[in-house]
Amino acid sequence: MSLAFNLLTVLAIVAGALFFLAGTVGLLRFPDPLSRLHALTKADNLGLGFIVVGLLLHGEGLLAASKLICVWLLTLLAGATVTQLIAHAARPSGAQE
Amino acid sequence: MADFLLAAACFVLAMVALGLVRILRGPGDADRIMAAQLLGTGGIAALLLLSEAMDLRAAADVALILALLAAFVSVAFVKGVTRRETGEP
Amino acid sequence: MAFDIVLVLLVIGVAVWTIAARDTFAAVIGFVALGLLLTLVWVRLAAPDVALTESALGSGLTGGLLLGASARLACSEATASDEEPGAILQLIAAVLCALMSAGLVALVLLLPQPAPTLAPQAVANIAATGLGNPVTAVLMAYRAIDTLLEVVVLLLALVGIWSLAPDRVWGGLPGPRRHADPNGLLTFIAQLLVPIGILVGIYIFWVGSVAPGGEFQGATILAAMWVLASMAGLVDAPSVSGRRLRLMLAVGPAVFFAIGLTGFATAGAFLAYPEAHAKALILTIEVPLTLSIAATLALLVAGPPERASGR
Amino acid sequence: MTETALYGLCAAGLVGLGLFGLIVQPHPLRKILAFNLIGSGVFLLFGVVARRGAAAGLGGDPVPQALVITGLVVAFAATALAVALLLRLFQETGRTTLRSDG
Repeated sequence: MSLAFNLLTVLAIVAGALFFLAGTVGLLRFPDPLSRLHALTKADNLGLGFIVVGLLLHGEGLLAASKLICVWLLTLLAGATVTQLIAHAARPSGAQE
Repeated sequence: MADFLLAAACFVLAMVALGLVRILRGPGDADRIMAAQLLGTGGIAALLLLSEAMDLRAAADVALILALLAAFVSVAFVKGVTRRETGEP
Repeated sequence: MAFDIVLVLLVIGVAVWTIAARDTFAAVIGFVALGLLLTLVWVRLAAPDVALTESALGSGLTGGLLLGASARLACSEATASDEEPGAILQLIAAVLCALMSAGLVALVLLLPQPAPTLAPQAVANIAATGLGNPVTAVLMAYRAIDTLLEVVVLLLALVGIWSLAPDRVWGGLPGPRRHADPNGLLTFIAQLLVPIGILVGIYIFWVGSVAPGGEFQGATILAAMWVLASMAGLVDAPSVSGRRLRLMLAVGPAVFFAIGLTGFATAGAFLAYPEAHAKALILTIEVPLTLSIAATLALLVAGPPERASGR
Repeated sequence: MTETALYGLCAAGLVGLGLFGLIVQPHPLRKILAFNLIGSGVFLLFGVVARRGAAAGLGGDPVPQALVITGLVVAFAATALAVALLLRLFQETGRTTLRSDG
């Protein structure tokens, strides 16, 4: 049983790491600030989600698990709103480039 | 398992490093204000992996603060950039 | 080990950027990034209490302060750039600083074996304080006088900042008035994050007696949330001559000092706690102290008065 | 070399870099940044000493760790005061130079 859980943890964390890789590739390759922002926030937040899922399967204790979920939700919430703000700020200076 | 988690943290950190190089180079401030977002998400991922690998439960609290303060710093970035562009004191 | 090497290289790289970047704003962003990376370093050094402080204060609040200042000083960069020292002077400085670093490296490598430590003593006496977190025990019990003086230093810094106000706005309100845009994004973010942040701040403070956390970390988060709300225009800074504000700033150190004095009667020394009531007394100090530290930190970011108060 | 010693080297590097910036950078805000960098390096040295003192079931010696927390708070207060002084100088003279004949 624990072997299966370990395997799932490894799989989820590898998937998370791949999303981080995708985010960085997007950051390096995309031509303008807005699409770079898109690559960064979407991919990295998904990557973090997979890593949280992987650690949930591995970790023990309800309190630790709920804290992990809180961290992820807070990151999503803060990330989603702040990204909007950054995009607003990026638009005029993006046009100047 | 700890070694695997540490390796994963190392990989995420390397990705953050690559992204940071791109972001800090600019050219505009618009890219640079993404630094807090990048380090926020990537740093939290690395922290959570470290906390499990080192068996240091408190690192989850650090991640909680990091998520909050990354948002705070991003708002301060945007405020700073818009103030710089409009020339408002 | 691979993780540590990557982390150290990244820290040094970002530090070089912070020093060498052309643009001051870019350098400040480098500094904030450095703070976030140092948080990881502190976790690797098994110091979660410090990691919490570094992420909240060293990176977050300091970052906000410096970003605001660099935006205000943006037009002054041209005047300063022609004062850069010549190449020879830069080279001499680089050599001397490298020597300094080399000396520190030698020092690190030659540290005594086995390393001296106070950890056994800290653990042996922790039961007497009723606390579970040895770092909080050091801050609030073993070296309480340091903490008391530190809070006084914070207040002195605030007095110093306030005394920079010009005569016509003396005792007025710090910072420009910001008006909230009721449908604006920033208002939404602040309304969303500030309540969560206050909750997290109180949690970090409360958990500090048994786990990493404590009054400084909690207070920093509370202060950051106030700064966020004021950036969004949801709250206005109070007049620095207001009696209620002054009371809030002074109550923490005053309670700390008063309980310290009662230590003469109950336990025979300044800042000593009678063993039976140690935890209750420490908590009595910590609650007002957190409030005072949070108010002081927030006002340190807000800066000197810039508007005359309405009265 | 142990991991702890590696972070010691990192601390030494930060102090050197910060000192260089403090000497070379003409803009006062950059000097404040550089000074904070020196501070980070010194705190990290404390962290290395604390980590080496791990004993009695703790990950590190709590005394230097508590000192670093105190230090971080005081460093913040000093930074805030320095920034306020700089902004006032700029407000008064329109310049940020530290030279008296400037």
